[in-house]
Amino acid sequence: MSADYGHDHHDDHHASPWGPHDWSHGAPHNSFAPLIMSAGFAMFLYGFANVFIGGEVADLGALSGVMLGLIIITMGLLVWWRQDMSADGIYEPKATGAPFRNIDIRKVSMWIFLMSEMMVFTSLFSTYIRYRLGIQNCGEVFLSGEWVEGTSVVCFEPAAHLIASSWFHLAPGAVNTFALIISSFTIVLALKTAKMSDKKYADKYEIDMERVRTHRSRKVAMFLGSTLFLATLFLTLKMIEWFIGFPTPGPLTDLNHGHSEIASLYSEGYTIHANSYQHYAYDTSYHDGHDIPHDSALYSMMQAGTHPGGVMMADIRVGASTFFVTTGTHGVHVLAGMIGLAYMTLKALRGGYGPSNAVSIEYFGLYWHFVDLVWVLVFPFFYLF
Amino acid sequence: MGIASAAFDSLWNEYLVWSAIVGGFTFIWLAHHSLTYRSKEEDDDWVDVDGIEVGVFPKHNDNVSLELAWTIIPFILIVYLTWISWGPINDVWADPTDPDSQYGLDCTDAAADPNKCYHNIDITAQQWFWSFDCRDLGPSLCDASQYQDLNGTTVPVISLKEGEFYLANITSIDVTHSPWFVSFGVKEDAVPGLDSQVWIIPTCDEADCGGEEGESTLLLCTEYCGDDHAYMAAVVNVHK
Amino acid sequence: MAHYTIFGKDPYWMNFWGLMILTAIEVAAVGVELGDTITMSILIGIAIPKFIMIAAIFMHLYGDADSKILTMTALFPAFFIIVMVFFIGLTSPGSATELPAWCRPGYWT
Amino acid sequence: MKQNTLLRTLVLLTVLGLALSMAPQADSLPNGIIGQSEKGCTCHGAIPDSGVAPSIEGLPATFNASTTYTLTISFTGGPSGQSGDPHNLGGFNLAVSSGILEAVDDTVKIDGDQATHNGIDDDIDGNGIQDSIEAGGAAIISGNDYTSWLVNWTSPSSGSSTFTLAVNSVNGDGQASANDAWNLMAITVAGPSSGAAAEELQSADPFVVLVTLIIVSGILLAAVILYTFYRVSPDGFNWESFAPWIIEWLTSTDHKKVGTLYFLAGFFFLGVGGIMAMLIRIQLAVPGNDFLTQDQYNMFFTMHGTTMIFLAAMPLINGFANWLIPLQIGAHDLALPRINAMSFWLQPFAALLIFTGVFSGQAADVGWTGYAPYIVSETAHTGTTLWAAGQIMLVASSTLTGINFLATICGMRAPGMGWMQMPLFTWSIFIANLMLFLSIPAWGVGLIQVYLDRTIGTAFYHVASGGDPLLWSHLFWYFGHPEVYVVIVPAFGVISEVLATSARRSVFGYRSMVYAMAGIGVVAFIVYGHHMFTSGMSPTLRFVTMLTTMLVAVPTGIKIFNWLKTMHKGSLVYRTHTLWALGFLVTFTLGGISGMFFPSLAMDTHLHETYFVVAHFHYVFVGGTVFGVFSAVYYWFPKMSGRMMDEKWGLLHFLTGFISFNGIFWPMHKLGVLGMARRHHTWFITTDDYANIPAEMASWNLFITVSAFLFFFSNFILVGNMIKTVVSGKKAPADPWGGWSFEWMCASPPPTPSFDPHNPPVLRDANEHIASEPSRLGQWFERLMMPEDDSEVNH
Repeated sequence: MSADYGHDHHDDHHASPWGPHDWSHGAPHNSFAPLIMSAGFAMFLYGFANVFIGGEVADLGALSGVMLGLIIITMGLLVWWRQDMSADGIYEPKATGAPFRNIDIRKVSMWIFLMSEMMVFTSLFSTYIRYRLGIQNCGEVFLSGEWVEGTSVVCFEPAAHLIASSWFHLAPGAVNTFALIISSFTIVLALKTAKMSDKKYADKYEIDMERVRTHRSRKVAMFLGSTLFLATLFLTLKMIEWFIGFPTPGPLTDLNHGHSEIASLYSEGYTIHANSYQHYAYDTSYHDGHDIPHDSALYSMMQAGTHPGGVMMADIRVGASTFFVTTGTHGVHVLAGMIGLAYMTLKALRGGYGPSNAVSIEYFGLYWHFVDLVWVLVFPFFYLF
Repeated sequence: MGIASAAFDSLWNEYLVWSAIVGGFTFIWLAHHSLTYRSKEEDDDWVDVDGIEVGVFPKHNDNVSLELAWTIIPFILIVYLTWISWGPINDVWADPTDPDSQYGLDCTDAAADPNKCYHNIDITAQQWFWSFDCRDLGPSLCDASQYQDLNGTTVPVISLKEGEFYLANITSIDVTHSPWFVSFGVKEDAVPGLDSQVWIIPTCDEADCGGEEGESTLLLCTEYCGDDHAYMAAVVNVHK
Repeated sequence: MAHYTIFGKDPYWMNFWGLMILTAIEVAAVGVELGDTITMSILIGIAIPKFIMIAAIFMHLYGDADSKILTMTALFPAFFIIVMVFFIGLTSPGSATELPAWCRPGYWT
Repeated sequence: MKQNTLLRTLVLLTVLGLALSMAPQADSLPNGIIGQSEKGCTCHGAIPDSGVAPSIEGLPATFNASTTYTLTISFTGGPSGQSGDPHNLGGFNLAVSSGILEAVDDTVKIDGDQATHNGIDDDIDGNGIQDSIEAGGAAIISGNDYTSWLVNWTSPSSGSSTFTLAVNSVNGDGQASANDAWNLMAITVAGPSSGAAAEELQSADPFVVLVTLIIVSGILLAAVILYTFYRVSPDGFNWESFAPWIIEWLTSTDHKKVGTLYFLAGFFFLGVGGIMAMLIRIQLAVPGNDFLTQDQYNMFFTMHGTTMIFLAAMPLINGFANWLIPLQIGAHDLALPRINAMSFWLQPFAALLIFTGVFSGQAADVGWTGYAPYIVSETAHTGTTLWAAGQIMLVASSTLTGINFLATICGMRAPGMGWMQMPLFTWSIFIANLMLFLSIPAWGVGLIQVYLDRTIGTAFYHVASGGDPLLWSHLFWYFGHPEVYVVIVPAFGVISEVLATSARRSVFGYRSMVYAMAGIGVVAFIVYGHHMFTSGMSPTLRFVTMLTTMLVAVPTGIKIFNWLKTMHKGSLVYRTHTLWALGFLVTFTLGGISGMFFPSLAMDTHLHETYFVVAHFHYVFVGGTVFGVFSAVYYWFPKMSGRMMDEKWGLLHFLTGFISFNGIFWPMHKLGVLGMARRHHTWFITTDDYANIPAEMASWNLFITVSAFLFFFSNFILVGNMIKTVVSGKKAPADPWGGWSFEWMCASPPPTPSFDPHNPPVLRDANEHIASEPSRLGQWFERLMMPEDDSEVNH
């Protein structure tokens, strides 16, 4: 075997580390993207650690570091995408050996990546299970009567207790569930549209062969754009649910127990700093005490006069942290998906997707469906129960 | 020579013997092969047993019975070692409510056998100080009122009586610490928010045991807890 | 890509409607007072088919030539997930003296 | 076009430079190199509040020699106290650079060159009990209750003196709260001019030593890079040819170039970690030493562990993996070359974050394990936060590396190379990456929890709110135990290759070697509880992991015996790499045997967190991983550089290194058993009052320190050898040692791409029958794994 194959196709073209790239010669040999993006991540984490210290805003000026970090990451991403924009599916290496023979290496890599994502969410769920089972539930503490008004008790308050208590609180989460499922569907439709052979496509939409390319571009971009829109909706609703709240005017006010807005979790006091959280259900005078089950210890204590009743205050920081960080990690995954979708929509608009490289949509879709799958678990465990 | 607790010493000696056997076996083998099977580069009289060639996966060189042998024999050895390590578990982690354990029941319990019962004491850790509480034990059983200078640091002194059993209830008020009774070979982390327990069976050498103070031994912190971690010590006096 | 149909229809559409219906049931189950146990069993009972439907049809773990091996890949971390949930999720700190009886040598003799 | 690229490169470098110039901001954090006592108390917010104005009255403009001045320290501003309750109003800390401080009344205490208020947590009579506890609830004098204090200062005979004053202004509720504030001032007062006064000889600040040495190493590294450039293009030593050359290195996605970058980073940090180890050993050389302060010592052992494992061992292993995996399996590159470059570049930037604390004088001081809740206790300590941030980036890097190598090894093997025909080094990297890849997310999540706890204030490890410190230990060790196998298993692969090649045999029991490694990979995940036998973990889990941990000995034993049997009837060719491999067998066996002491519970309660543990894990990390890496360097360096290394220097390196290594760590076993605890700033030998810590400890520790220095300097022989080889080594043939795997097939150094992707090499197998006759189990497995019809996969 000769070692003299150094002058094959790889060295024929001038490799630009900034892109664009000619993929018919294989993958890019040089790229500034890794260097730039790594610097950006470091900058971001550094700035963030200076802005917030120990739960307080220490130095707002360091926000410039956070922004600079984000800008540098974006620069790196742009370089990466500039090189990728021209990927047309001609270069798509396939696995050669068992067990993945003839499967695209990109697809194998994506599934391997999803394995680690599974472990990420397993870790978060393990944290949740450990705390949920290991710390006494606030409802139980309330009914046990082992608290006095004015002193905070440590207990685990699932967000679901607040969220699932009212249809209005549940609304953003429920809409989000549907949004993610629909977005999973639209991305499959994008794949299906891009994958169809030109002939089949022309037959299906009854157009001329030469119009297939532009027609298809618009259609794929539309489906990808819808996915992007739904993802944006998801995060918007998440912000509404966490921080902003939503007005419930007119007849909705009556349905909402007389409140003119859906309070956000933040304004309800369900935050990571909540060390004296109060909830209307933890008030013995709520509904004149009729809500306290008669078989509870609290009820007998109050009947016997050994418990004065009142409002229970709870330190729920651990429960709130698990809720916000787990759903937040999921939200960050949605955000990452949105960034990818923005690029793909742009590429689709420029006619970048056809049958030869539709698999790119499929492989991104694997990630997107995985994010949906995680939500299928997060939703019942954090929002409903 | 006794190093720490009786359980530790017996295990330690047994393990040392097995370590010597396994290590000796391996090293003799290693020495023999690396000397015997040297290549004599000048005379090329070595048979090219496996015919190694670039680009060819070489001929298998295996022997299933040998490989099974050094799977099964070490396995038997570790089963044995597990067995002997399991035995003392009731010494180090005995259940305080089990009247049949060697420690019996709490001495304040009416049902306890006075010849075989244990005393509760409390150990509270904080950065970077130990606090002992003898509860209502008399000074002959437990005394924690003294302090003494240990290499420039004032540390608490706890006096315990040889031959008695103590159950130390450990907790911490800030970060994780761990009291290590160096001479008794026990430690258990003092974790904030958790009440854990450790058995202490004070022992002392005959020679040092007399006198008022008895034998002085050390208690060190063995879970890293910040700046003065190394100076977070205590003196444990054992008397008859 | 799917090469099969569900009840003669496009599998993606059928899957989509199935998921929408299941989610609607899920939300409704919480709205109606059924008691914790029943609600929980309904939630788990619905999460599992939803999970399978997304994985099998949207993620092409059913019906493609490479579905089998990729399903194996997806299930590969199962062991490690179970270990983590059991070791981290389902244990809680305790004092060593609380060692259960079956871990003690005396129990077996 | 080219100028354009240049211009853009300059712009990029400027932007990067700007980004990095943010780094010195670390100095603007509350305390620079001096230490945190200036804050007086750590609980009053992270940054100085300009609303608080500290003042010192009674200072002259220039002081007279040896005169006593009475200074009044006070402050204005800050939160108003609780009405009618003059309690806990404030505090101060005054540090002087020269002169003597004395207290005027009970409200002030003096500690060396610092004066501070007497807090309720204090102990005036020095009996070791806090006064507040002694008083049993009765009111005691507390300097906390005042807003001004008096101290006497006796000036020195000459020079000038700097007064650094920190004051706390608090609202008096006795709790740390948001409106508590503090501020800092410094004033320098000159003394009588005395021209001929001798400069006081200052002892070197170890931190300055460390930082200087790091910077010097960096400059040396840069010089080496420049020299290399000069060597490759002696005619064009100018910017026009340097820029494309350096850009090629900065942007390359070629597995060999990225591998070389990994080596550069790995060896650099091996040196930095080594320097820290030396400083630690100086501190521990004699009893009661104070060469390092407690704080510095804690930072040093933290950074030493972190650097050695994550910034030295892992990059070195990744360097070999990058270089050799494609070469060994006959692939032209890795599966995802750009992702590969990404996983490399995350590392230096992560290192920058981790080391930010070193340069600001406030590095992480939490131990490489970073146990909760200590790791979240001092949130103002930015070094620890950035340590967590850097580790998060390393987690990302390892995840990307994992995807890459798993995909490459699964999918890019040359024709004819089934799973059971892969070289053992490839197998070891496969198993190691699988373990790392599946375990590191747990730690990543733990780190994110810690990072968020320290920044935005989530409460995962906030004990008062019910947080569980053991959750961190679990998440950490779920990753941490597989991690220690991640760094040792590649060394197994190296030794398998080196011993077999050197003995001119094929490795004994290839299949049992593979099964043993796979067994280690699985068992790694269920044994981690043995790190937590005394930590308050669930007792049932302690028992279960005791049983599983014992199991680890079996596959490890199989491997050692197989290596020994490989030499049987062989023809052992003694080269430096052979020597290191044999040395590995010795030290790793010893480390393995001492490891067997830990799962035995009654022994672990004594041995946990002692120098016995330190000895054990250095025997497997250094005696295992590092010796494996050395062996691999001597074995594959000719392949990578195209030049043969000097065997005489190699022999010298081995002899000095092996002997001094054992000199360092063998005595540590004894120290641990006798009662020397790990992570202790110092140790004391005592008279026979304390029978446990005998006087011979001092001799042993000094011996260890001397050995450590010998070991440290012996490794310069390796560095020298490498430089000498690159400069003037003999040209290496394609297969200098007579190995069989593909890397020996291509030239030394290999061309790019390493193999022609359209015409890959084909592996032949001397055991034809195995490939053609899979067993029943193999057939079943094959049916399960293979698509029924290959062509269908293409849709």
